[in-house]
Parts: sequence; structure tokens; C-alpha cells
Amino acid sequence: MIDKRVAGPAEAVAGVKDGATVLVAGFGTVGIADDLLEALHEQGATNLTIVHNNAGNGDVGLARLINSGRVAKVICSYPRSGDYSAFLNAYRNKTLELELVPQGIISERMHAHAAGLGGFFSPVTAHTKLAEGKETREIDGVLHVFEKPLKGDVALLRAMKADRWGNLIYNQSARNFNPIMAMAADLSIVQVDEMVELGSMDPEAVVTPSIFIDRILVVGATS
Amino acid sequence: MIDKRVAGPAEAVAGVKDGATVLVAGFGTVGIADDLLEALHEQGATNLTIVHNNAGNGDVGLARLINSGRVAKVICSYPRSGDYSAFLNAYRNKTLELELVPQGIISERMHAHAAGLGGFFSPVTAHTKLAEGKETREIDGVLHVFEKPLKGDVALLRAMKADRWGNLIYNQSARNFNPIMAMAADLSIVQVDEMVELGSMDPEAVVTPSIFIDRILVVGATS
Amino acid sequence: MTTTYKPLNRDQMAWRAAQDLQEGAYVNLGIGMPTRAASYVPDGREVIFHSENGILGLGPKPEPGTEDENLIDAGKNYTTLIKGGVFMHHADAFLMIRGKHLDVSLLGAFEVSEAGDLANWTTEDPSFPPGVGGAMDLAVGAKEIRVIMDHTDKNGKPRILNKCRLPLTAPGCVKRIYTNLAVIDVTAQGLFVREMVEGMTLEKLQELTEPKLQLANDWRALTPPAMAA
Amino acid sequence: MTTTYKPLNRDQMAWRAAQDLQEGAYVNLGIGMPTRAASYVPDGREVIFHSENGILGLGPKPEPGTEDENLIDAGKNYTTLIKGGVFMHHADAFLMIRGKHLDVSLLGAFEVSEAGDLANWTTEDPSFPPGVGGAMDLAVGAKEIRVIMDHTDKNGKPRILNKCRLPLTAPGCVKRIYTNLAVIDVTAQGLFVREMVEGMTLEKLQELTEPKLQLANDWRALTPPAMAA
Repeated sequence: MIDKRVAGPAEAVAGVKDGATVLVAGFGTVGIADDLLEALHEQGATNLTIVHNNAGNGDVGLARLINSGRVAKVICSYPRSGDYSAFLNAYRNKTLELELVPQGIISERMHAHAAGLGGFFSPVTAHTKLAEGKETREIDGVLHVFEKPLKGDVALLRAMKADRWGNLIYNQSARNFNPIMAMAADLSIVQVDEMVELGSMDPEAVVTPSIFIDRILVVGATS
Repeated sequence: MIDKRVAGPAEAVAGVKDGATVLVAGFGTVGIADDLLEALHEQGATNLTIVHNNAGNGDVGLARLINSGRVAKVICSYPRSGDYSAFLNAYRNKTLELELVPQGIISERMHAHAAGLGGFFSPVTAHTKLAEGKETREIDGVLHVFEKPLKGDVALLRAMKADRWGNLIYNQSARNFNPIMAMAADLSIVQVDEMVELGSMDPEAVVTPSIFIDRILVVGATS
Repeated sequence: MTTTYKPLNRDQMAWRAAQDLQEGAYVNLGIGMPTRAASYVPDGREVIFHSENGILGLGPKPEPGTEDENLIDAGKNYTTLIKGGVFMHHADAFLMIRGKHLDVSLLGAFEVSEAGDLANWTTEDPSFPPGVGGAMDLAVGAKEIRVIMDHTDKNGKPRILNKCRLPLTAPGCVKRIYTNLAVIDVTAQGLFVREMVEGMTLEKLQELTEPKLQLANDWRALTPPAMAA
Repeated sequence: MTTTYKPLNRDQMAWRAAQDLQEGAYVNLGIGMPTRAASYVPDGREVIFHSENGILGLGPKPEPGTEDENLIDAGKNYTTLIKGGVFMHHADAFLMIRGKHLDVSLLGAFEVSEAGDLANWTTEDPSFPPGVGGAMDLAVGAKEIRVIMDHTDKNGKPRILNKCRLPLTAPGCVKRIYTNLAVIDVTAQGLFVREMVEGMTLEKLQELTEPKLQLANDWRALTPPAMAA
């Protein structure tokens, strides 16, 4: 019987390697897998590349990983959000590299990897500093920039409900990057508040089909 | 008050121009907007390019448009499905052009247009006859083929339920191409079985958000 | 002769921008002043607001005590969903933006050029990391890009320029500019003043604007209701 | 010496392919014989079947009288959904295929080459229009491509060839071939026979196969249960 639940946080993040690219879902403080980020801190992997919309908040989760010197690079659209002192210190000390990518291009680059594509042309960033060094092409009279797929070795996700196969539904705007990151990583790990019986979710309303999910950590509604 | 309902079939397809590219959703006989196709036949637009997975069945809908000489080109993955005699006759008489595109590439090319992209590289068709004449590029050691976005002037859609804004949900495998075609046309017209009150659909479960829909033809559960 | 005029306050600017949002329009409001426009849509008009983080159908701020921690807008403030509103994931939210599905994107700006070039993502302060968020996606995406900003910077220098000095967000995208002094359209024939606050003259407005301004034949006074600043 | 052997019938071939589908695997079954494999997954194993037209979690054929006109599979036959199954649109269904999310794609074929090249989309009959469907997407997409086909054509000529004669669906994609005579793996070191029907010899099988076959050290007899043809 398929059951993707793991026994605890350590098992959830077991095997994440040094140098891994980790997709961290969430927007602001909403839809972030806090427990999985803490578990990754315990687990010890280092030299990580983090893909996230922002760059950590306070001294928990991603910020704690940064403060512990475990993050080599952040791919994000907007580091300056909330208390981003962890990122700012590392950035100023040049111990961390920043790749700034527009929010919609981060998403679409992950979609491209998820969909098995080799890259795409987009008009976003054309004629701007963020296109410097990138291949461009005029298509139908509009300058486009070539964007490469973005792949995670691991995705750390947060959902509201899962079944034992890993079908997921989310809570309102906590959906954000979760479904697209779930599709774009080799190993997709989700922290969920609640497990439900297989077959109890509406098959028309499942947002992330189980095929994209590898491990489920049940944290409970208190998280 | 926003209300995208139209009075009848004629109003639903009013303004479709000669030479238009029409995205026709459906797979086999499931999820096809039969009433809109009949209305388009009545409306009279000709020299149409049709994008559809198949190429019509019997002498209704798309097949009837073909038999009436109104279709100049079909972009599809598999014309030989069901009773495709209408297509076959036109194909043999060379009155109709066929562009054969793999099923997943039709979908992804529409996604590319929907997402405002200028095209993408895909490994599908590389090293095959269907890549002849197309730009190729080796990416990470794998040959890829450049695919252009596919845009509809009009999309003819079929859904189970709509609200007055045009939020849509579908019936099981009748979903098929409908959501992706809804996103890829300038004018998206949907035939629905049932209207529901605004706010009565689960906001987590709407499949096609209203922004993609322009006109709604209510046909009733008898269709 | 001294020119006497009173600039609009921020709520009046938001009010003015809101008057142009039509029934049935799908609109993204940038963080900050643009977001205020949602409060000033005329009664009875249905306008559907989009948020980059996956919401179509944003409602007003929640009443105190009713905030839902899983329902925030792109500015990371608590928000609500109106009837008919739906959720989607980030890639679909940006598909809506980039694919020209939104009717209007109303953005803040540092600078706008005569050609409609937009600079609103970085002031190039070297002591802080840059951040772009969804600014570039929004600037190329919507069917129409409108900007809302103060007419001049805090030193009284023009922000409507012959060419932007700050790095571009996107070239040639802005169609209309709402400032605290005027409403200006960017056209292939140059900048046209559609409205000016009472007491303003074209000459005075030109002093505060780098590129040449033309007064539209049917220009009128910009007279929002009184609002607390 | 005459070789005496009995080829598998189509259900036995489907049975054999089904034995290799592991618990928890996500699998797309091509139209025709591959689809039969779903019926022969060993009891108690959960295997999740995918259909190009937007279904993950295909169930068995519906009982007569319970067919739902809105629930068909990629072969356009009525089907069912099992508990845990979900629906998605075509672009997402093919994202699953092309993005290497499926563990196995089990396909029919006209020809397979020594290098694993696959030809299964056209016989180039000039009197009919070509059709490709999802064949090329499936051939490049799944983590592992397996083929199920008769070992020879109706004239007894090999279908496992040095090079495909028919137009390719995709090069170098096939990893395992189930025929009515054998199970053969395509490797960088050539074709290895893993199983042969009882009474078959490598020599006889080689006569029916164009490229050189090697017998795996641990090869065994291919002995499915008896099944009505």
C-alpha cells in the first residue's frame, strides 16, 4: 500500500546533499514549510542554493540556514522583505551570492523544467540590466530574453491536506509557489496540517496530483 | 453588474472573422462545444484554421464545417479518429491543409501564448520527420526543437458550470483541452450546462478563472 | 504672477486613478499607493483585482480581529476574497500578468520617460541588495500600464524625464500617468496633459516636467473630492 | 532438429509486462495491447495509471450500464476513476509525460532498433493522413520506455532491427521489449535476452531478430499462466 508519510522531520529531509538546490515555497510568511526548514538545519547539508521568492525572515527557517553559513546562493525576486538581516549580513560579507530573477520568471523557469522543456523566450527583462549577458532574440518585433529551466534537487512544501498518495490541497494564498515547486524538484517533500482518507478529496479539486510528491510530514493543525 | 451570458448561439459567435484561428476544445466526442460549432456554421465565417486534437467526426460540428468548405487548415495531433470522412475527403482533395503536431506540443504551444512567451525548446520530435525545417538546438546534450506559441482568435469551449463572471468547472475528462484553450484565445466563448450563483463555487476548486472567459452560452443540462 | 494651486494628497491621487477602472476590468494594483485605488472604485462598478501571489478577486482589508493568516496580498498585508474570487498558483498568477490577460496594471514609479519608459525597481543604492519582485513582469504584461506617482521628487526635481536616469523596468510601456498635479497621457505624438489641478497652468507644469508637454484640446480641471491627507 | 515453442497470446504478453510494474509506480499505457496490462497487475499492488486526456488514477472498464459519457481514456473508451484519482487539463497531463514524472510508459510499436530507437507512429501509407497523437511526447517523456509488440510482422519478418525502416518516433528511448517470444533489454552493450518462451532457443530467436542477441547469464523461461487467446 502506497503511503508516503515519513516518521518524523529527520526522515523527511534525509539524504539532502551538500550543494543541493532547494526550492523553498512560500510568500512572505505564508505557505512556508517551517518544520522542514528546521529539519534541514538539523540535517546539516551545506553549500545550498536556495530558490525562494524572498530571502528569509528573522532567525528561523531560511534565515537560520543563512545565519549558520549553509547557503551559498539565493535565487529570488525580492530579498528585502520583512526582517532580512540574515541575508543582508551575508550579502554584505560576500559569503552568499544573489541571483535576482523576476517573480514570474522564477515561476515560469520552474514550470519549464517541470514540463520537460529546454528553455523559453520571454519579453520580461528585455532592454534592462537583468538581461545583461543573456541571449536575446526579436520575435514578432519584440525583444525577448532566453530563460533556462530551473530545477530543484529538493522542494520543501507546505499544504493544508494530503492523502497517503500525496494528493494535496492548499489554504487560500498559502498555495503560492507550492504547486509549481512540487512539480520542479527531483524530491518533493511536503509538510501538511492534516491527513485525509484516500478518495475523500474531490478529484476535480486536487491542486497537486500525487505524482509530484515523494514524502509527507504530518505536523498537525497546531503548526 | 458583470454578466457574460449571451442571449443565444448567434450572439455567442458573433464577430468571428474569415481567416480566424479557432481553438476547438474536446477529445474524442467529450468536452466539445457542439452548439457553438453549429452556431459558427450558421454564422458563416470561412477560411478558418482549426486547432483541435482530432479532425471532426461524422457530419456535425467540426466535420460539418469541413464539409461546408469553411476550413482551410487543421492543426491537430491525430486526424484519424472516429468517422473522420469529412476530413479525409478534404485532405484527399487537397482543399484543406494539415499541420500535424504532437498532442503535448499543441497544448504547450498554447500554454506559451497564454503565458506571454515567445516560444520554447522541447525534445519532442527531435531526430524525427516532424522536426524537419524547424530550428534545433542541443541543450545539456539533448537535441531540442524550437516551438512557437499557438494563439487562437477564438476558442470554443465546453464546461459543466459557470457563474456570471465566467469562472468555470468541468466534468471529469471533459476538462481536457478546455482550460488551456480558454487561456490562449483573444475571444473565449464557453457553452455551459448550468449557471450557478457567483460565490457558490469553491474558490480553491475553480479550474478556469473568469479572466479567461468572454462570453457564456447556457445550453442547459439536456445538451 | 504667482501660480496658486494645491497638489492632491495620496488618497486623492488614488481616487483619480480609480475613476478610470471600468466595469468588468481585471486590474493589478502595485504595492503602496496603487493599492489604495481599490477603495475608490465608484459604487456599483464591479472591478476584479488580481494579486501576484495567486488571488483573483481581492476584497477590502479585513475587519480587525477577522484576519486570516493564510490570506495575504502581494504587499504581504492581510486581505479578503470577494464572491467570485479564486486562488491559483504563482505560475498561473504570472501567466495572467505576462500573457496580457489583465486589462490594467496600475504601478508606482520613480521615473517615467517621454517614450513611456518605466523605472520603478531600483534606486541603485549600493548598500542594499537589489529587489525586483514582480515589477518587470507587470510592466510588460498588462494590456495597459498606468503609473501613479508624485510629479516631482522630494527636492522638487521632475520625475517625468526625457530619458530615465535610473535602470529601466521596461521600455515604452506606460500609457497614462497620474500625479499629484495632473493626468498625462503618453502617446506617439508626445505627452498630453488631460487634467491639471485647479490653479495649475501648462507653463508651471512644464517647469516641473522635463519633456515637452502639450495640453489636450479637451483638457479639464482635476478636482477630486476633499479627503483627509 | 525442429524447434517447438508456443508464442504468447496478447493477454499473456500484457500479463508479462504488468508483472514489472512496481508498487507505487505511475504508468502510462499506450492504446491497444499496452492498455490490457492494467488488468494483470498482481493483486495488492497499487499502480497508478495515467491517461493523456487528463486523468491520473484510471480504473477498470465500467460495468455495462454504468458508463459515464464524460469519463473516457486516451483510447476514447469508457473508463473509471479509482480512489485517489484526479483530473487535470491537457497541458498538465503532458507536463507529467514530458517532464519525466511518469515512471514507466508502456507503448506499442512497429519497430525497435538495436539502439532503442522507436518507430510507432506511422506506416507511411500515402492514402491516409498521418497521425501522431501523443506518441512522440510519450517516447521522450517517461523515466523508462518499454515496448510491447509481436516479435515479427505478419510476414514473419523481424521487427527488432539494426535500424528502423519506418520514420522514428524518438531515438534511443526503449529500455525493454516484451514480445510474444521473449523479454529483451536494450543496453549500451547490445540486446540481452532476459526471458524466452519454453522451447525457444537463442539461435531460433536470433533468426527472427535482425541485430545480434546475447543471452543474459540469469535468463529464464517466459511462462505466463494459460489465458484464453
